Amino acid sequence: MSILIDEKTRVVVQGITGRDGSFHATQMMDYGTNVVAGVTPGKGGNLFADKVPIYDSVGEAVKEAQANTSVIYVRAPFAPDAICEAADAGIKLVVCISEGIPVRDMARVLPFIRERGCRLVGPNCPGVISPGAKVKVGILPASIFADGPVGVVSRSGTLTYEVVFQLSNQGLGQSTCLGIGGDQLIGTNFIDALTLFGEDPQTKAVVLIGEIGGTDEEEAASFIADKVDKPVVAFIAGQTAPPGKRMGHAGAIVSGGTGTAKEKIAAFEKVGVPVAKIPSEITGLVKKAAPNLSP
Amino acid sequence: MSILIDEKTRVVVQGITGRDGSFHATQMMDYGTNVVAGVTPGKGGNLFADKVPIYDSVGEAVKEAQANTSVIYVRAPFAPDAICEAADAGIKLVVCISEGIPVRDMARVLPFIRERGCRLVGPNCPGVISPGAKVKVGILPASIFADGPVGVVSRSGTLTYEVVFQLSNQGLGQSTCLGIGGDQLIGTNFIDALTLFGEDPQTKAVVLIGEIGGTDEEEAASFIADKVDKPVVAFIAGQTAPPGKRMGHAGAIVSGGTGTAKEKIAAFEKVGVPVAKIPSEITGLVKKAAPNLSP
Amino acid sequence: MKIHEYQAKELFKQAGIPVPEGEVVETPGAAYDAAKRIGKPVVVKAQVLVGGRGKAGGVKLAKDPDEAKEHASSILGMDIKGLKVDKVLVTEAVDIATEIYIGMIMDRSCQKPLVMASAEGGVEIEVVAKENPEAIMRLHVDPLFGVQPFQSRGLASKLNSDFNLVRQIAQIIEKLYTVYDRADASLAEINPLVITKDGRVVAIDAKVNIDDSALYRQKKLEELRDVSAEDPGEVKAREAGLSFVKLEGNVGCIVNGAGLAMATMDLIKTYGGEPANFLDIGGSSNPEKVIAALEIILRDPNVKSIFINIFGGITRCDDVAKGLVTAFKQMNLNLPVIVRLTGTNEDIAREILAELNLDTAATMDDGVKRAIELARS
Amino acid sequence: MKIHEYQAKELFKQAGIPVPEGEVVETPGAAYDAAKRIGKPVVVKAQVLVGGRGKAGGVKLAKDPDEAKEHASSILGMDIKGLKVDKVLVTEAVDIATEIYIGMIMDRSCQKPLVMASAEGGVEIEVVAKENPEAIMRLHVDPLFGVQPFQSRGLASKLNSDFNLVRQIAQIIEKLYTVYDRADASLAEINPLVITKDGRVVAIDAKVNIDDSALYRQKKLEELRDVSAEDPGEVKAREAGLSFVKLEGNVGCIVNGAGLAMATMDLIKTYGGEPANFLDIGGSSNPEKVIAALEIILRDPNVKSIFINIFGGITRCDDVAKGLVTAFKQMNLNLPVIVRLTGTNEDIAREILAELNLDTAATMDDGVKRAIELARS
Repeated sequence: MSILIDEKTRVVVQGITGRDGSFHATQMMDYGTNVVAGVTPGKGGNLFADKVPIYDSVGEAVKEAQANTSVIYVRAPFAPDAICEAADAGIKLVVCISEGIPVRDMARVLPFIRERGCRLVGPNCPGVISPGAKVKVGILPASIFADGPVGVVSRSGTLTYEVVFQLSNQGLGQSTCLGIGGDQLIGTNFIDALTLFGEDPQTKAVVLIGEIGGTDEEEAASFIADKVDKPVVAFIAGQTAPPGKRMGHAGAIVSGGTGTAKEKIAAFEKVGVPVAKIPSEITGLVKKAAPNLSP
Repeated sequence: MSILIDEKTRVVVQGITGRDGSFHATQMMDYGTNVVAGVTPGKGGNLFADKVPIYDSVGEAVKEAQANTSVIYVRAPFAPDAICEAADAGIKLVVCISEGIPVRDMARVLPFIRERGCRLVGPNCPGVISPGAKVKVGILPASIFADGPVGVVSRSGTLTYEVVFQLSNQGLGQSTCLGIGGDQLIGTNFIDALTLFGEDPQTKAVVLIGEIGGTDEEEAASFIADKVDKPVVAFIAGQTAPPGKRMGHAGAIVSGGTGTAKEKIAAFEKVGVPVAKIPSEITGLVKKAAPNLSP
Repeated sequence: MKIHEYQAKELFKQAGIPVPEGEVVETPGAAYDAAKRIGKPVVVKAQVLVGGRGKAGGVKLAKDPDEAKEHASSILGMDIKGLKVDKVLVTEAVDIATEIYIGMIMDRSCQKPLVMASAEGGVEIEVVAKENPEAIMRLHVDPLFGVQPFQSRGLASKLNSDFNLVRQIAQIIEKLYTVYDRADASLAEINPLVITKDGRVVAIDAKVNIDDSALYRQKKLEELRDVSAEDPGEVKAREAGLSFVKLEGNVGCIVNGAGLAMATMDLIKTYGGEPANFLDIGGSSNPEKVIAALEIILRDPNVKSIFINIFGGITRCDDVAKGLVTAFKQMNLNLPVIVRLTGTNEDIAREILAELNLDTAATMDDGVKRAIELARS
Repeated sequence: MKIHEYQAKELFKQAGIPVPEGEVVETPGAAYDAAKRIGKPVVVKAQVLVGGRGKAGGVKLAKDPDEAKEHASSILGMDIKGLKVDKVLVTEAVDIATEIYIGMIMDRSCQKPLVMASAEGGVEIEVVAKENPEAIMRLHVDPLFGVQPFQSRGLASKLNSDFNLVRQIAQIIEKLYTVYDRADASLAEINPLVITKDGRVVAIDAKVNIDDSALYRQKKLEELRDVSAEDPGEVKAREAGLSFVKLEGNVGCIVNGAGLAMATMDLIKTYGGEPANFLDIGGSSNPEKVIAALEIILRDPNVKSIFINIFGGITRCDDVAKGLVTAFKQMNLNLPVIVRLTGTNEDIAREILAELNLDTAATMDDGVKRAIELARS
């Protein structure tokens, strides 16, 4: 089992004819993902890679190809509309890779899609991968993942790969790995991911990789204390980040004195969630917190 | 019994220090309405008529005076905000008398208040009166009403009084009389009123006074056919109105070939609702449709 | 409030909707000059605030300035449905490949703005709606979020299959919505929106009506009001704060309340008469309003009798009667007037009115019958 | 992106928020002239894109033009938290009765704009938030519907009891929200908003930060960017499409990915070193970016060693290695560099890098330790 995506996932790639969209559509298909359609307005009627039909709209992709999941690779100015289009067409899971969407747009998009019962992962995220089902929706490098019992949720990209690489090398495969994105406003947060991992029978332990900015980690810590039975191990990046400076991710900023790594680490430790001081400690902490997982 | 308002109704008058607000606040209180508060921003701390406290905001009126119903007499440019304020303060029934609110404003106000579980009657309406409970919220002339079994719902003001005057004179009192307003976008329509009258034990028959413009009457006719067991008698004003001309009420206009009196009358007749040709026929049709009501 | 085509096109231009080059002129000579400046075949179009000008001969193609002058001289001064043409728009003629319809109104049932579009432009949308309803595409718009690009693209792609044109049409839909929304419009319509033979998309007609209730905050648009193109009675009524619509009959009526006024008109018709107008004087007993109302009605030479129908509610009948007495004393009426006052204090009112020697009636029905009788005699 | 106080006040003025008269000048002589034109006591305020200028002596009251000149000459050229002052705002001094705080940000948890207000203005809102949180009033705004008059009135009435002032404050809140919304601001703040002794409400300070992601559509605001007031390394990084933040340490680092870059900095600190920077080169293996990154780091004389930490995922390690080789061949580096490449094809990558004779490390931990060691030697 896995969360969010599995064998029933039928992916439509929004922006499939673009550089990133076409590259990653191929990567996803090579891994095993069922990419059933692509969308590029004005390019409808063509085939991608000689087999995947391209449509002008997500509506057609849903109707003609029964797409149920969308992944978005269009440039930031067009991404909010792409998200809304997918939600309006009845897509229930949208994964938005696009980076650099203005906050003002996301504040408008999120209520629009929620009204339509649509879940967004991202934006500015690497996507979702479920190694057991051989399905990935996004840009994560499939080769480093292995099937297994650890759920991984993270605000980061390469830092996640670093951690997953160590987990896989130490025999700790992943149920699903989910990048929730580095922006200020995101569709799926830590609590959402923890809820899903909590309900997933394959997942026996969760690795949570947070970073400075916002209070999502603090809220996750309270939620873990109240609602999560499975062991969780955390890591927070940005302990040395100066206040008021954006550290790459739009959401990675300590402002108004909130969002520091110190507060986040304290919040987890207060509820008994072990926090790795450095990334290479994570694997050991997982094995300690969930000893029965050791291979 | 009655619909919408009864002995538990605690009214806050928005715009109580204005000419219309102060006059009608007195009229409502004279009739027996429990006017518990007034609101005029900047005039808070004073008393109206030496007894009703005036507040700066509806929030205070709800908190301090337990108001649960609001009636609005402020001028059109300020009325949309007044409606939103009442809904946001937790008022569940707002009666808006104000005339001349732009359609664009109402299209924005209606979703705002519905999200907050608030019902609006009007705008541009005479309000609501329940003679049995001796409560009126609005500007209807109390003296012509009598307690009784007939529910009256109308898009008009004086035409309603004309009909009620005849009903009362013929011994047919009213459970509740409700003016839903003459604008294009209104908070409570005929179907809402028919639903409430349907559930009200006192109401044994309903008089529905429609007019040209829109399709509210046509939708009411279908609703009556499907869901209303009580006898309904209808009248439609504006049979001689030329197309494309606004007949006083912002909503009374035949445009694009829809909203004619002819279509509305046909819709009612098709489902067996008797339609009075002239106002003076209404009382007779009610007695015929509900013979057990005759005094 | 209605505005002229050339004014609506100005709004379009400001919003970035392509319109053909054009000038509005008031003389045949100016039409000649305009056509010359444009330097291409032109269309000379009557500017009147009423539909059907094409059928009435108010729109004509001119291949050169001389012909433009000729057409302008025949169209200027023309009477179209009772309105005199005193302006024509001289505008570049475009090579039409396809005509599309796009219009926006408020959908009263859904309580949301509605965009309607049809691949059959240039014909009356009401006719399409009746004869071929599935030819009209509909898009409901969230009034706060506005038309989203994916929505306009989706609608446009049902109107055309060439993506280059779809993109242009989609942008025009978004811009027209901006016009509709910012102008507090009750209608914003392009009929037809034309695809030219050289692949451009151009609005060759434009119609924008403004919500009267919003004029208080649309001062710039209210300045576009062309009083000379409206019915003078309606202009006067608006100035007096009355609601008036001129009709073709001979029984004038003055009523308090719009619903009662409509019912009164209907009753006149039911009893075999013809109402001369709709007139709602509102809830006030102010003699000024009665005087204004009488003056407006008296402008119409068809009117043979006047029926005053007042239901006294909050405004008591005796107050209304006093107002009528004051008003009538100031007027010099040669027409028969029948007054019917019902409601609070109607007995006192009748006594007050006795001094005027007016015909009074106890009910609407009696009053209407009597007014018809007097109009015939 | 940050803009200067005088620029933010210009936005305020356009939106109708009252600001005191003022001029921005770059010389003491111009400050004299400005003070003379204003003709009242003035405040001379350093224009720097950093907080705390008051404490640093960058804000001074001048009773006449001579004093304004004097203050300007002491403030211009001043160093405030590493930034040189090259502009001062000379602005009318107002008689302050009360100071209020109003600020707007995006509430990340609620995902809605948040208006914060406090009757204690003129102090740092973070301090108020920590020491007296209930002194801050909060209003969440529907991003589509905006701040409604009843909401701004409600908030304003908690800040003052005089209704005349409440009305003014409420309007300023609405207008500030308009600025915030239209400018794609990440922060719009008036601190303090002043009630003057003669009953006016005036914004005597102004702070507006713009969402960097929105600059593509905020061209006019981007033109306000004062490159001279920013860290030169950060300016260069932005131009090269890199994400860079200067720090105070001596171990430079170049990393792919923001999270990994932060974790690398943290690791340097954990092992007893001090990171010199945050630098994310993104997902590309483009040698141009590596060169730009190295050049930016080399500007900082504190840097004693450089750690390049790349996790190769979709971008394979061998491609990254080739990029590094190309880059290093073009550069003349005098500093020790440690490279760590992990992930897809890392073995091939190590072979490729061998030709450069670079220090390589197998893990982040090893690489960091070695970089610290080299920085010390």
